[in-house]
Amino acid sequence: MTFSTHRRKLFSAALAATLSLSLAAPALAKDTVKVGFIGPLSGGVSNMGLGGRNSAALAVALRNQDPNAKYEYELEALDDECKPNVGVQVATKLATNRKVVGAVTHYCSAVAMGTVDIYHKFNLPMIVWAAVLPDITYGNDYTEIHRVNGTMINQNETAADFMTGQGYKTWAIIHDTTDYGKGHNKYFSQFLTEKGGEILGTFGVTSDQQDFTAELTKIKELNPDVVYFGGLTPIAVRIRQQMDKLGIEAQFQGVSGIKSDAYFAGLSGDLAEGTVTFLEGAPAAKLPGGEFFLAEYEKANFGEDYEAYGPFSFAAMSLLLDAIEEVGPDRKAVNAYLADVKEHDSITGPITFDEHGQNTVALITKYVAQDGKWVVWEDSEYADGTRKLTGK
Amino acid sequence: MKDNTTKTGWLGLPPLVVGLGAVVAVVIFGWQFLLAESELEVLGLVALAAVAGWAGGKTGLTGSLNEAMRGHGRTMNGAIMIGLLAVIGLLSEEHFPLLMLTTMLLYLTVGLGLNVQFGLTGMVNFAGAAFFGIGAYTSAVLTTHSAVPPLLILIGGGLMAAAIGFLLIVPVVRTAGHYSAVVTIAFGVLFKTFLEVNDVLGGPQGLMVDSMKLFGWDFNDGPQLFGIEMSFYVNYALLGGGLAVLAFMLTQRLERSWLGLALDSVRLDETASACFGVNVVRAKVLAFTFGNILVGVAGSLYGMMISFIAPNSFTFADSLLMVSIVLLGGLGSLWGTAVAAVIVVLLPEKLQILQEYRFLLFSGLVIVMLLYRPQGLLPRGVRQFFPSWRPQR
Amino acid sequence: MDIGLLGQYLANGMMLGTMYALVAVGFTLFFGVLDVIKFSHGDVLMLGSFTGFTAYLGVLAVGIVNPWLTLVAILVVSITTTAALGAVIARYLVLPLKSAPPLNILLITLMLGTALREAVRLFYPDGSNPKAFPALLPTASVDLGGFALRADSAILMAAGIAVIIGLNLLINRTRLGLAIRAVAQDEETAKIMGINYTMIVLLTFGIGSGAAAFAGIMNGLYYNEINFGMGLLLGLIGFSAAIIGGLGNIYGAILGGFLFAGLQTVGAVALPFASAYKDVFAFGVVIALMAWKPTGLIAERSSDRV
Amino acid sequence: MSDILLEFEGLAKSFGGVRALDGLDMSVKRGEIIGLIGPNGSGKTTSFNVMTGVYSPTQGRVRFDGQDITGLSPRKVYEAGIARTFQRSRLCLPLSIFDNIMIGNHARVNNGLWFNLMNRRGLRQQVEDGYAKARDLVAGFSSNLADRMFDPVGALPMIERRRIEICRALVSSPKLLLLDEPSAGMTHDETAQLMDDILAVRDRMGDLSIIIIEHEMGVIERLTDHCVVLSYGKKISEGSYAQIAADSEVQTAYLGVD
Repeated sequence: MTFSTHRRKLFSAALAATLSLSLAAPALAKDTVKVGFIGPLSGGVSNMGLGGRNSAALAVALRNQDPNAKYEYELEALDDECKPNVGVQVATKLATNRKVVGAVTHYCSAVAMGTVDIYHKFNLPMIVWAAVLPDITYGNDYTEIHRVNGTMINQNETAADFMTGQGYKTWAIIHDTTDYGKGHNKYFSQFLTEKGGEILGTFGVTSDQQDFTAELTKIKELNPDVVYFGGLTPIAVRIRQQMDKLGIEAQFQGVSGIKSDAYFAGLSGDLAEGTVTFLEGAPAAKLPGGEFFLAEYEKANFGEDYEAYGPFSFAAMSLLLDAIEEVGPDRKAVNAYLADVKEHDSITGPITFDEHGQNTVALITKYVAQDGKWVVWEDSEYADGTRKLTGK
Repeated sequence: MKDNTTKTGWLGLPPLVVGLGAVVAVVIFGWQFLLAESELEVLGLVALAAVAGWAGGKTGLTGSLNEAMRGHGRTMNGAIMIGLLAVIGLLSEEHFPLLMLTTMLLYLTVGLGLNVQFGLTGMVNFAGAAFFGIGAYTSAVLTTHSAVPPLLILIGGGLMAAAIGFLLIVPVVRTAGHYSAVVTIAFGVLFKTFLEVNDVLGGPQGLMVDSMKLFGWDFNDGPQLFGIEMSFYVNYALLGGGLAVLAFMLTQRLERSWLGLALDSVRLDETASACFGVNVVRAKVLAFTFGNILVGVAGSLYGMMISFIAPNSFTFADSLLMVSIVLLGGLGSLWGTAVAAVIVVLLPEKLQILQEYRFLLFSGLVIVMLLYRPQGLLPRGVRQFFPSWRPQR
Repeated sequence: MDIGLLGQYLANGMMLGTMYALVAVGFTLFFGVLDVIKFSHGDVLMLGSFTGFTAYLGVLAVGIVNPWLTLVAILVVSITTTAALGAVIARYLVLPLKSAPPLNILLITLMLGTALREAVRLFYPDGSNPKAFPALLPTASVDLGGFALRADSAILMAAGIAVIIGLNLLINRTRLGLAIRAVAQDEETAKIMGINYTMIVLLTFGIGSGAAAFAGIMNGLYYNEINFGMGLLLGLIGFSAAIIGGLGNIYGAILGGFLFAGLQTVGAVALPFASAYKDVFAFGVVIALMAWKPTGLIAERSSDRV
Repeated sequence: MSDILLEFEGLAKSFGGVRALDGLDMSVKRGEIIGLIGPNGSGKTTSFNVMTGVYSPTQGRVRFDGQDITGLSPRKVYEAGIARTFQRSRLCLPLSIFDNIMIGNHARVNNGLWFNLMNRRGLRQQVEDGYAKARDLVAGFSSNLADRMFDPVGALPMIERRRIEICRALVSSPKLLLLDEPSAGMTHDETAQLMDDILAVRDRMGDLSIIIIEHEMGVIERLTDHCVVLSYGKKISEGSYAQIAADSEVQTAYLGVD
């Protein structure tokens, strides 16, 4: 079973699922049940989406190999391009397809904010695998919406706490103007002010802006200790690059949206070095089911890395399949089942949904860019003093 | 077309029989096409349509159809409308096919609007997606922040597009050819950028659009009929169909009037037109506004149906796709626009392989058309006021 | 605002202006010789930068590490390939439509631009993602009172201006330039004078496209990033710049390029709201200018014969 | 009602320093046929363009039928009663003969939006009236043409196109008809035929005045009452054909001294 690195959207994933099924399943004919996956399979953050897609496909493939499974599962993976309008289109496509019973969807919060209404309208049970904006679950009372990963609230609290702890005093904030970037700005500003940090200026930028010289020239004038960026990898790369061009010497701090290998691929030289960022949950290897997941992912021989949220995608898909196994392929029944998930075993640890369908993930991990890799802060040379963050 | 060539009709059948038969065939085909699931089925149907089109041209079916449209205009128009209703009825429980059908009907309306501007008057509007977006954003703002009744919102979307179009009137009318094209290109890009940076209208995040409520009835509740729950998209399909039919009728009447003649003459020779008393400025303002209203109304309904809009739905590439519809169908050819709307909207939806490649595919197709068949798939015939009218000599 | 900051803005504006002018000159050349708008110009630029990037990967694979050598290789490969592409476009898409309505050429090249853009997105390996363009120029910087002038920026700007001046000399001082101007002036007469019309047209398109490739490389070196969509906005800006200056006028194009960059920079600095409005502002001004002077600031020759 | 229909007074037009018209004085009486002659680039067509409002003059005045029409838009000039043909045929080739002629009738039909979109009955009446009018006009030139009213113009030979152009100009019953080189691109016989047509039209239309630009001296001799000779934008001679043919300055201008 191999995946081409080119974008074939739904085909490769669906194909993989069916292929593995035809190899493993005995003659016993089971009913086929369709489940969906949506994430950014193309565009600037596609490696995150592909990692999530592969992990979800892995969950489906493993279930299809299980002789005790009641159904054959077929995965329909769609590409939302991290654009809300495209997301709404593909979500509608999935939700209006009567054969689809449930879905694991969205890396980009901006997209998820647009699609939750669609899932609600068509009663399609969905589990968010990576989008972190609180409003996706807390902004509505829809019973269809669930999330296995944490929200950006805890992440920003830890971030503010950690950075002020490092002795930084002043910040300039840049954020993209989607709900995602605005959310980060809101929560980080709030926690930072509580912890005594000072915000010198806040700049909203669009999600496909290329030239940030105007904003950065103003920031240079403000001369902050830290430049905080609330947004996704592609823009983070540009901003980091242009900071250097303008000779801005400040610590660069990101959010979960830049914790991706693409950050290093995009930055030439040692510009990435020393960037800090924060992510909910623990690194895959340290998760309860981490070793199992890593081994299986390795075995499946995907072309791409599972990236930051792969384990969550795997956990969400497994949960959805558990639900279908339990109550049958019926949207309403699956919703009812998911409404009452408590201490459900998963590779990311036990999942418990609150009344908004939100899983509680308390743990936040701090990362620092070291030698072209994201390294857990505590294990890094920065923590033991071998290397120093900018301005320290 | 000469009178005497088609009197006998296809296979010796009277033109009206051929015409009605064709409508029934198209209805069945459309129904099956929209329902087709596997790529193979879709490809088969596409091949069937291509063969039918080719054979129709060879065996005189097309001529017979033309004769039917000309000699029995009213009956044929009625049959086509009933046919459209039949397709919607046959699909009444299917969400997604209805959504596609409605999208196609709305793009047809857009194509007709652009055809009045481009095909008749010669003013290319490269900001079609922007005017479409203006309609959609008008819906978004009015549905969430006011109690304006939905039908008025549709009209409001059209008027808003026309009003913003008025801002461009001076540069578009004063400039000619390339320059006027640039004005619309610049506006199209400006519009999208403006939406992205403007927080009030949701920024890059986009806006929710409330569903349509008509006479106290929520459009997003599926209507019940004889105990069957229909898809709520039936509502939108009916409204979209009504809109497309109305737009088609108005555009056709416009084309077949003194005003249509003025638009044609402005396109073909602006200076000469002015020398024969044609009010060139009025003609351009009329065409530009007429087109923008149609595009805006379609966008307005699209926004309500899709229920969520963002700047990325209204990019320059989308505008080019809209212009492609007009070019593929044939400049000034209204039925051509309808055929092209089906090809451009439905084909990529049905053939998922194409979805990814649709911009490439259609831009390539237009290049080939411009080089080898600039008059389009269904070229426009010689302009007529009353096709059925042949004066006594 | 202090002087250093002012200098920074000025440098930013100059940099943008040089790039825009390079694109605008291409538009103006095409319009000059053939009275056509080749709207795929921006995407040809994008293709130029991707060709350059591919050349870079190739050079890297061969094992050359000297940045100057790499740069020369990139420039040579990119400019020749793109110039050839420009000539091919002229030969197979533009010339065949010469007697068709002028709008058809605008349309066909618009569509070609989309096709190029989509082709790179779909068929270039991982083409939908931005590519990190290598920083090949020295990055040492001088700090002039809050204004960091980096060597790479200075070199890029100087090179850009040199190319513009070179193009200008080529058009105005050489035999080839004379032939180009003759064709631009009057096709029939030029043919009678024994000028190989088709050859001159193809050469002009080659030169214009080569200049675009140069601008593309410049853009890549400056932003250290290239992506499949970069050509659309640059093309549109270049076109607007050429229009503002009056199509067919090379000085007008240069003026237009710097004017547009100036508008954007002023928009970013002086406007009270987010600097993101700078493009909105700049295009708004372009539309207003068109309403005021429908044929550009430096008027194009009247072409409507009665 | 004055006897003079059209009057130029010191009419001048420059294009970026080139004086295409340089203080032209000229007058046309009602019912008169004037020949406007001169070498290429002497300002004949420019004078037509200035008269019809395509260009506005740099200096001078144009008076028509007791009204100052200087600088009016082409549409207003047309409504005042001046119609023209063009040197290079400017018909709308994809449109039918009928449609082309109806463009000339444009100012006389109801152009209201509501009328055109909603009142199909009223429109039908107007179209039928227009058809009757156009057909009569065309039949005056060629009965063959009158049977092909719904054929596109692009399919017709040059002489037929010229006739349609003249019909388009005449359909609004103008007071002054400007003909810009009607013989261009036609054979000798065709030209002669067209001249007969024009004279016939004039007989039918009563006091229609015509200004004709022509290189074909036979045409000028046969048609015109009076000739005006231009050179470098100035009038160098005027009078009957015999008079100007004998004028040495005219010969110099035509044959050239250089």
